[in-house]
Amino acid sequence: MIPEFILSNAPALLIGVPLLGAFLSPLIGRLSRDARALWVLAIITLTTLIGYLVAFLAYTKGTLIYVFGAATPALSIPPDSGGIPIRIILTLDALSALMVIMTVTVGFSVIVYSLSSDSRRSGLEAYYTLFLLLIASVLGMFATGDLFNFFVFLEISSLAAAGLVAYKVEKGRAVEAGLKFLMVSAIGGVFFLLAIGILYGQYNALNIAMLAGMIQWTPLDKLALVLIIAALAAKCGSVPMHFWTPDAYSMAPAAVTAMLVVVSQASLYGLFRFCFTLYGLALTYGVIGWALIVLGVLSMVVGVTMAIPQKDIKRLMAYHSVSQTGYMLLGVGVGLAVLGDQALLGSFGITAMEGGIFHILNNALYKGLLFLTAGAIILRIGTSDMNRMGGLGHNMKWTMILFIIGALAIAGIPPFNGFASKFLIYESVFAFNPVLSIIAMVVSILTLASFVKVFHSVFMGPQLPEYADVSEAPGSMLIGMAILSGLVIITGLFPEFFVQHLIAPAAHALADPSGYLAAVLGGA
Amino acid sequence: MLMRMSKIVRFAADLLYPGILIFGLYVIMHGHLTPGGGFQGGAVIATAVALVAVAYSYDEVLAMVRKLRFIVQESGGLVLFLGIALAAVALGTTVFANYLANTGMLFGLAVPFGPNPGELNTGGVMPLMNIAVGLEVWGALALVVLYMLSGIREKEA
Amino acid sequence: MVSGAPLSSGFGIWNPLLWLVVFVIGLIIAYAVWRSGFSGYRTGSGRGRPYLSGNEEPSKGDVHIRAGNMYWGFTEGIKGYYEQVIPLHTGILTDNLLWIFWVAGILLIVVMVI
Amino acid sequence: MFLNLPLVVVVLLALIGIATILLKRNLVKIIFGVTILTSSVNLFLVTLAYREGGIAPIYTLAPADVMVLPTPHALTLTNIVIGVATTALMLSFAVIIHRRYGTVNIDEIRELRE
Repeated sequence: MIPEFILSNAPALLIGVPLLGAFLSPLIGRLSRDARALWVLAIITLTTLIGYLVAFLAYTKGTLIYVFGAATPALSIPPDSGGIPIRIILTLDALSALMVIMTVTVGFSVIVYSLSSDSRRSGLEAYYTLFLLLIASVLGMFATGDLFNFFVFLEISSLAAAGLVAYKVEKGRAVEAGLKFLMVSAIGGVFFLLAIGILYGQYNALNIAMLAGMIQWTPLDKLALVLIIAALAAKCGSVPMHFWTPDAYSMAPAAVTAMLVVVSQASLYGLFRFCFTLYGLALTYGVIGWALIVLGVLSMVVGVTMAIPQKDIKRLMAYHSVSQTGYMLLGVGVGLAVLGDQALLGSFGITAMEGGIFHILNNALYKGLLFLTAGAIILRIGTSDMNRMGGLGHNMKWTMILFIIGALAIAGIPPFNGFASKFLIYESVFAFNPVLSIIAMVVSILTLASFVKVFHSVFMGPQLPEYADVSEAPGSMLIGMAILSGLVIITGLFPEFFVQHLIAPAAHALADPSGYLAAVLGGA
Repeated sequence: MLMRMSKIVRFAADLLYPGILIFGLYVIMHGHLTPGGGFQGGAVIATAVALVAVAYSYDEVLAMVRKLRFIVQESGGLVLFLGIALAAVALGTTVFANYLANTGMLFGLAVPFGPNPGELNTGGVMPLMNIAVGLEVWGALALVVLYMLSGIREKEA
Repeated sequence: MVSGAPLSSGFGIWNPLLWLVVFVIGLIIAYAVWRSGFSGYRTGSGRGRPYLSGNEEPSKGDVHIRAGNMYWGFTEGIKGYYEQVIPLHTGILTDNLLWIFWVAGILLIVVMVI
Repeated sequence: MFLNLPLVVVVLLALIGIATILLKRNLVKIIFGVTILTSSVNLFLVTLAYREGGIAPIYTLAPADVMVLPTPHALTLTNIVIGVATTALMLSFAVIIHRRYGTVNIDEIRELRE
């Protein structure tokens, strides 16, 4: 059914297709606006299909590898190389596949949304180029099996995202946000590259699987891990390095903000990948696990308390992003803290990791949805200041319904997906340390409280005279939001299906990297 | 308005421009034999554009070249690079495979063994990729220079 | 394909479909209770109007609580916390960058000592 | 002794870069600081590649001797390219910020805070 050359080259096409789309879109954009819109839509559809194909292959056939430039795609160690993987290798295990699914899903709905929300701006050729470049680089971060390639894709995503954050350049504030984001990314990138240099200097390898087999936990390795954690925690917006998050999220166009959520979770993926797969065989688990837990708890508490007094709708949601990142760090951090103890890991560690990973997927869906609804509101009334909003429920009924779905999901109200993942986190973390679980629940209540505030002040109340002739958001924006809200409901109603088939393999792949190593190094 | 350097500077820029251009093209073409390659050669050429931009006023530079040319060059270079890489899929090998090496076709001679003065017609797809990258960097860095210059000009006005 | 098995955490289970059934049953019970109530309420008789010490009721638009005033009590209650945290968000670029160095430094000390 | 000299320079450069980033108030100087910091990492990578007695991995007229592995050089080159792009973007942002805010003092570029 699917041609063989696509099947065997799917991982490379996953990155190649959006890149090709990105580079051709300025040329096609010169023909006409419609041609560009069609081209971008075609490219993102193709990318989405390839993404699902790659994920399907990775889940059914086990860890997928793709070697650039080799005679066959799976030839990771050529016979004349002396047992060393020398080429650039893409490695996709279950966790990467899950992240690819998340990226292409959110990317597709965001592009569909963006086709009408941003259709009247100038400078669109750069916008779509950067957008597709951003998607390609995030997919590259998930797919790569090479430390240095991860760095390259990280930097490409930083540059593309910074350009997109500062896209509304006529406002000086957007540029300020872009500068802050880029500066944090640049420092993070330097840290990360220094860590790569330290590891390469000791072990003469850059391949993650190759390094994982050799890593020792010497003081230099410790330094490298600390640098990696600091860089990626800053990039994923964990407290106390979250200051760029509200700035960048609130100033970027809504579609970009929804994608930025995925980008910051790509850094989170990197953090988990390097802690578990790269250092998993050498790590003293407790310290690093607790470091992630502390970062996570700080993010949860500070994020949500800072969100409550906010007046700008997207800034408020951005602080919630920080808070939700805390849940993921908490869940996976608990898993890391007990990774060495098989009994504890089996009793609650894996469940905590499943909760954390499930929350990554859920967060990308409902957070994307919420930012898109905020973008629809801002598009229609022209302000993001909640003090000047009110009574929009009369005119924007569909947006209101979609917002309610997202808000209930993020607050962890059953039967939406936020509850399912938070349920896993609460119960397993309670077995680890009850205090952490109670903090997580209180944060969830505060999340609900602050979204009640948004709902009340934006949609409730009498119709305001200045917004009497506000109309509903355009159709393609509603389609983009409806895709995400439909997925929020489906993952909420059938969590056991998703956990069993998608999340549990990912959590096991993270906890036990031997499959990852064996795929690259050949059964070692 | 007419922010331009003296005649001496402009004459020197005129004199240096072809030299820099040829050196940049040399670096691009010999990327697979000597240190350098697409990025370095493209950057060298872009300095020539920057030199002209500094010596002449912004309007004069815009009269000499069009931004569209650089945009096409930038995108075209990247598409060429990716196209060469993805063409391997159509030929039945993996992406980025060197399907031209040792075929006797374009850049397809076998590399002579031992110390040798360097045979330009070797390297397979690598010289082609260097050319693609060179075109891209040339266009992109020239665009960066021109856009920054336009930013400064708006401030002066 | 989609099984009805509940999501299990090892300590408890969560079945959204069952929850939905219970929720709908709850709604039906609530509706039944509501139906069985006394229906002597007359609309338009002014019974539903608020009594504000005899003053006229202001229009709905004037009493709509805008976002900035919501949760005033909450923020006032933990004012001490907010006075500590909000000044950290200075918005100055170098402060943001300094925090990365702080985190890396503290983490390095912790990891090296333990 | 002299083999460690490049590493001393790496640390020195990194400290200069960090000090520039954290102590200077001028945005353009901070961008220079980031560039210096990136250069220190580049120098670190190049230092890693050095092998005593090794020759450059260029086959043109190469003597028959031990060549060094060019991977760190490739890493350095890639990072230089990324550094160029980052610096160009940052400087463009600085130009626009100077036009909108009328200043490059980062203590005054803080409209986004709290």
